[in-house]
Amino acid sequence: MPEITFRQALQRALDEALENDPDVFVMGEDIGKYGGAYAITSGLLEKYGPNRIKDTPISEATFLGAGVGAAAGGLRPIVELMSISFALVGFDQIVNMAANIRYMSGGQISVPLVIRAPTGAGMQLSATHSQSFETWLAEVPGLKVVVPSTPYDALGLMRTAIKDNNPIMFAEPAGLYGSKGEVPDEYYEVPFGEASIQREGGDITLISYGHGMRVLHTVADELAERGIEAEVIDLRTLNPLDMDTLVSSVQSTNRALTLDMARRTGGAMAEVTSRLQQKTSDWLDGPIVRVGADDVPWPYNRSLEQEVLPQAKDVLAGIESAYGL
Amino acid sequence: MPEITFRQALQRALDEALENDPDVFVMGEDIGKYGGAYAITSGLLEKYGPNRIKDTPISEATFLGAGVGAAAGGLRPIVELMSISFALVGFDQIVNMAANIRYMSGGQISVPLVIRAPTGAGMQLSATHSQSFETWLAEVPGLKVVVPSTPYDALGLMRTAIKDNNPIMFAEPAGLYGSKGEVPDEYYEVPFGEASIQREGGDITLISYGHGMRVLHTVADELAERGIEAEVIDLRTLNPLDMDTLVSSVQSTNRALTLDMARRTGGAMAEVTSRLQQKTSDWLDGPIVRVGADDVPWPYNRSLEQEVLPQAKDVLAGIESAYGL
Amino acid sequence: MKSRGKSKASKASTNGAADKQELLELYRQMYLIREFEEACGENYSKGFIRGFLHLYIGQEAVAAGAISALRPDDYIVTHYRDHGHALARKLDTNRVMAELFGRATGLSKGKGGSMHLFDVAKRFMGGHAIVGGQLPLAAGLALACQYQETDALTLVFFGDGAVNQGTFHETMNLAAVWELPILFFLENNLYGMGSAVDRVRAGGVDFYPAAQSYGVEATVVDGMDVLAVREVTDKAVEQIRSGGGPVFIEAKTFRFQGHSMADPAKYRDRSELEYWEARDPLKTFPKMLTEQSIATDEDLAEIRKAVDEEIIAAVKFAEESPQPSMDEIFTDIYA
Amino acid sequence: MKSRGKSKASKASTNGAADKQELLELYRQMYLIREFEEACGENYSKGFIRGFLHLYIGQEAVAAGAISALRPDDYIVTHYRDHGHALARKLDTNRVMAELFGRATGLSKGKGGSMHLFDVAKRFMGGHAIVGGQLPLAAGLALACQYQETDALTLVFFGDGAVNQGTFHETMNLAAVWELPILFFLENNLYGMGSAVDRVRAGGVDFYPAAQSYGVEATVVDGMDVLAVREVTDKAVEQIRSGGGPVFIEAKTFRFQGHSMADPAKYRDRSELEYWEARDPLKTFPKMLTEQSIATDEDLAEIRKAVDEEIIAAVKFAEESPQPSMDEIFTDIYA
Ligand SMILES: Cc1ncc(C[n+]2csc(CCOP(=O)(O)OP(=O)(O)O)c2C)c(N)n1
Ligand SMILES: Cc1ncc(C[n+]2csc(CCOP(=O)(O)OP(=O)(O)O)c2C)c(N)n1
Ligand SMILES: [Mg+2]
Ligand SMILES: [Mg+2]
Repeated sequence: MPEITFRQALQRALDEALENDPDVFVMGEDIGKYGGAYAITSGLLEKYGPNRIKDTPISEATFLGAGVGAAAGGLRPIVELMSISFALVGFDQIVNMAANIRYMSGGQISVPLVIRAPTGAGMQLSATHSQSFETWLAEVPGLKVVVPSTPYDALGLMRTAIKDNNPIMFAEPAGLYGSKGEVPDEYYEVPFGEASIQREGGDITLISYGHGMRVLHTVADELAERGIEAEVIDLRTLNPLDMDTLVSSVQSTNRALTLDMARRTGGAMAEVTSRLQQKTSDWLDGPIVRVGADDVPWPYNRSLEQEVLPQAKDVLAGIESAYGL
Repeated sequence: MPEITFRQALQRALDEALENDPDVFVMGEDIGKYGGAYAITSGLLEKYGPNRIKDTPISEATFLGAGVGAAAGGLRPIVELMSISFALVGFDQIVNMAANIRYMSGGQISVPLVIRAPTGAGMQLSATHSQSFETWLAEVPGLKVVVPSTPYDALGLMRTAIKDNNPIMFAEPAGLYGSKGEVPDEYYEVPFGEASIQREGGDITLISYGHGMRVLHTVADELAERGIEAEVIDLRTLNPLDMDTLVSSVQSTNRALTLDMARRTGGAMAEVTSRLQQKTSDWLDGPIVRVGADDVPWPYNRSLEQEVLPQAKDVLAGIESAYGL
Repeated sequence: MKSRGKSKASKASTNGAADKQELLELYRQMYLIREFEEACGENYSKGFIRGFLHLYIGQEAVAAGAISALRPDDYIVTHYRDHGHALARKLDTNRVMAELFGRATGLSKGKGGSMHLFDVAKRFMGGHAIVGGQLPLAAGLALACQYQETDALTLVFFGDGAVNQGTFHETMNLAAVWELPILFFLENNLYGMGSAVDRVRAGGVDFYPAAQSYGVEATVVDGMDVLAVREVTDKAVEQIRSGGGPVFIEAKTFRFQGHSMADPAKYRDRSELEYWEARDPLKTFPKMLTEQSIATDEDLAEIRKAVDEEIIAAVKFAEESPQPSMDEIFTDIYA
Repeated sequence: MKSRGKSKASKASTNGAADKQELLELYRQMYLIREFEEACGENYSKGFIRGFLHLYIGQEAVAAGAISALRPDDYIVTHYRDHGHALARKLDTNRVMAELFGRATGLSKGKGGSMHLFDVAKRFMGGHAIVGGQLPLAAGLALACQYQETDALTLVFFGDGAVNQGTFHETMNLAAVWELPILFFLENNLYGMGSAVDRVRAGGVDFYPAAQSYGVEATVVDGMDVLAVREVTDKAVEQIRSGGGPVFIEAKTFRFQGHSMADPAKYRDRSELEYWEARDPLKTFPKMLTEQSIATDEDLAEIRKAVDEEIIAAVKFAEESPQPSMDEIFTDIYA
């Protein structure tokens, strides 16, 4: 299979959608003439013109809300946020408007809206620019939250997202844009609500999403050298959440660890862990281990930031202390 | 001891602070001439004048940020939000500005700011006006989050909040404003980070905060009739979180239930439960039970809203299914 | 009437019959709104209606005048004080009342309540309770009209208090830059809850000059004069349909009662209220109709009788309607 | 110089010596900023500076002219393009560079980086990276000045792109209603990242007329002319201190390089850049100084030599400074 980057996978998904559906358009800051802060939309303005590739003012609250309105009006907007950190200035439009309008109207309105944004820390952008607000949005009924970890999933999940008739937060781990992976030329989609078992093993279940998967694979390799077979699971969508895959894995491994690359407290794994213990307490050999970023604002200094980010060593230490492996 | 209402307790705390510290002032929408949407500030304008009781435009983002600036400039602002639901339009100023500015400045700035807001559902205000965003803010390092459940705690915690040199989200369960409780005339404070054991018992630990406590006491009474003694614990502050009190209680009861009056998914108890299972898995007779509001937007209809809210019966059913009690 | 220029009402005056019907319809709508709101007040006291309830009494001429100038394919977006706009758009009176009662027959099956009225078939897109939150939504609907190359437009209502939200500024700018087919309709009733406009806003009590700073054509109108409102709206609509981009209209009006049922409105003095009550469109407009012998007292009495019955029927319908089933809790979250 | 009216610089021209020192100091500051930024660019390429880096090259006359008009007890708030403002406020060059290098000796111990420069002792309150996010903070600092009954003020810098954030609108309004002692200083460099002002903003490339719609006195100045900037700022400061409430200044300027190190600035054409480079204050100002024989080439060479050494020393200081200890991760979160 041909290898492409995570970025190229997203570009392909957008290009396809614009090509095949005239109701699809893209708007955001500097996505057109500038080509996009992370170049996901580069070339689209030239190909589809300013009517479908719309540069917006720096007014997140308003172009997010306008995305909801355009969707309610029959279009299929794809809105780019330059960073998920900037979602906060428009949070009301996502949480109170996009997520609630269908319910408040008794089902009269549907909002086929995709909000795309790079997420996560690790690039020394410090406290205000390294946030991972997909963890909060995953808790909002009415929204769906997607976080791919491979080019294959990025393309397949984005195809599903653009076809979906609900407001979707599509969070893209910024550190992965340049990463490569195999992607078939044949059309495929990746459904929501199905975690992917990226590696099978019977000794311990390792759970994360987004750029946490790289850490887990490093850990799994290390464990394998010691003869311990880890099952590595990528949630892929934080909402809907595929608890079944997690539960059945843990029931066979009797050990579990969850990893958040975002801050540990209130990370997506707080919910996953607490649900998992309710469903697997009779099978577990010990407590479910939680590893996540330290509960501090993101520092600029590289060594400090790397130390705040969870490392393979932290995961291994957690496994050691809980299960003596 | 004299009985006063939750509202009067808050009024007393504000009045005291304005009386004793000239750097303290209050600002918010319609807190002055109108007297406050929930009348917490009524009478203050007459007593302290427009310089210290400031009516603001409907510009939450800006008067929240102005609160941070005024605090950084040496004052001790108390900012009222008419509802915590409206925090979203100013969320960036709370999460990215108030919480991060000390860290980003390497400790040069402190922000003695109290943000007060009614929180919670149950008054048929429907989807956009029944939110409980204290659960999100409790996950933000740099902020402290307080939620009293009695007039005694409301007064004692507000005194502590106003003296604290950090940005504080002081969430007031709107349904409790009219509730009464004993409050001594003598001065006292209630420290942050100390959960309160409102009722002692050896059979099961019941944990919640805010208006969840009423439900837990109803449950405890019912259990008592069956000879089961429940220990009822109020977190009082969601950040700092007093895990020690919870852990030692569960180590003696071997059973635990957590209750969120906010939506179950991502509620404050997701974190509490997942930490608790890590520290008490060897003591627990079964999984920690989680009860919370259904994961839906808040409906207007009274019966629907009441059904979404956790009831004593839901808590009892949870205990029954997990521990057969 | 000639002086009223291009308004349909006056065009129609070349054709007495049509004109009369239209004028009587405006009266019917205003009277319907007034009586509907009175009924809401009663049923709030009775406990049938709960939560926050914001009455439109005093502002009837704005909704009736503005909305009568629209086409069925135009979108309407408004805030929580939305009953008047809903009724002027001819949303079913029974279903509006049933929604306020929280019944299964309500427009939103009782899930939205007073602040969240929707009827997509009539392109009535809510009813929004976060101040200023409806403005970006309206811009998006206008963008849809433009993108689909129709000449439909979006009319968005908001209050003087909403102007102080950042979304007002951002939406005015975006609409102007993109030349969106949107009509910004400010109902300046001089108070945002207990805050008199001049206590919370820079630049005085007039808003339309500020709107002009976005390069948007802005005008002011007497919101107590239904025909004047209709006339400026006709003009604006014409201009927007012909591709002229956004227009801003400020209507000076007044709410005769408190902000919501919880508000005794102590912050206003009697004389101010009296000034506006003297301009009550439900007094002045019928007076004009009879004085200019466009209609007889009988015509008007007939209208009132029909409306009174309509409202009694609506309350009865709401009261007798079933509560939504508990399953409704989990529906309408995802499409 | 007389024509420059009330500016200190010209007042001083009655006193050659003082005047000369002040003018040379303005030159020194602008040259320091320019060379500092060049050094940042190099050290970014070398990997010593990471994250987002936004250079101030081209806009030096704004920071130097505006900030030289302030008192030590005035507050300054700015955005992420903050090196120029920090150096004009005389923050320690070594500690600024060390912060960019992320070292323990940096102003924020290496936790804030380029976008978050703070020095509270000098009332330099950041360095903020959320566009428009610094405006409410500045209003709050101005409120503190007012509440404490001092005649200190707050100067807040922001860009043309930030005007499109709702916080701009809300803060202008609040400052005007409360008559806060705040100077809004817009650095209109004609682009917000890749977006030319006229592509994203209604009402053309001039912003000061819009500011006037808030009842705020607003003026425009040539941001490439340090003395003109100084003069309008002096006027504004005088007015604010005397209780006149907020003032808005728009400086027309240009950044000679990309938005950040990641930006090749393909969206601008050469001719536009050349137009502005011809107005480079680091060419025009020294030329004026020598032509008007206020200073000799030697004077200027001496200044450049000292600055060059200062910057070499700063880079050396930063490079040799220790990394913050890992314990610093957990400090400075709570007071
Ligand atoms: C963001 C936000 N802040 C505050 C409120 C509370 N609130 C509801 S209506 C209102 C006053 C709005 O006044 P105006 O816009 O003039 O409309 P009017 O009620 O006069 O029709 C306020 C403060 C809210 N709903 N949303
Ligand atoms: C809320 C928010 N949206 C977007 C960004 C990304 N961003 C950083 S700077 C910038 C352009 C700002 O331009 P301007 O205000 O003109 O300042 P300049 O860079 O020209 O000095 C953008 C879009 C951000 N930091 N914050
Ligand atoms: Mg009003
Ligand atoms: Mg700019």
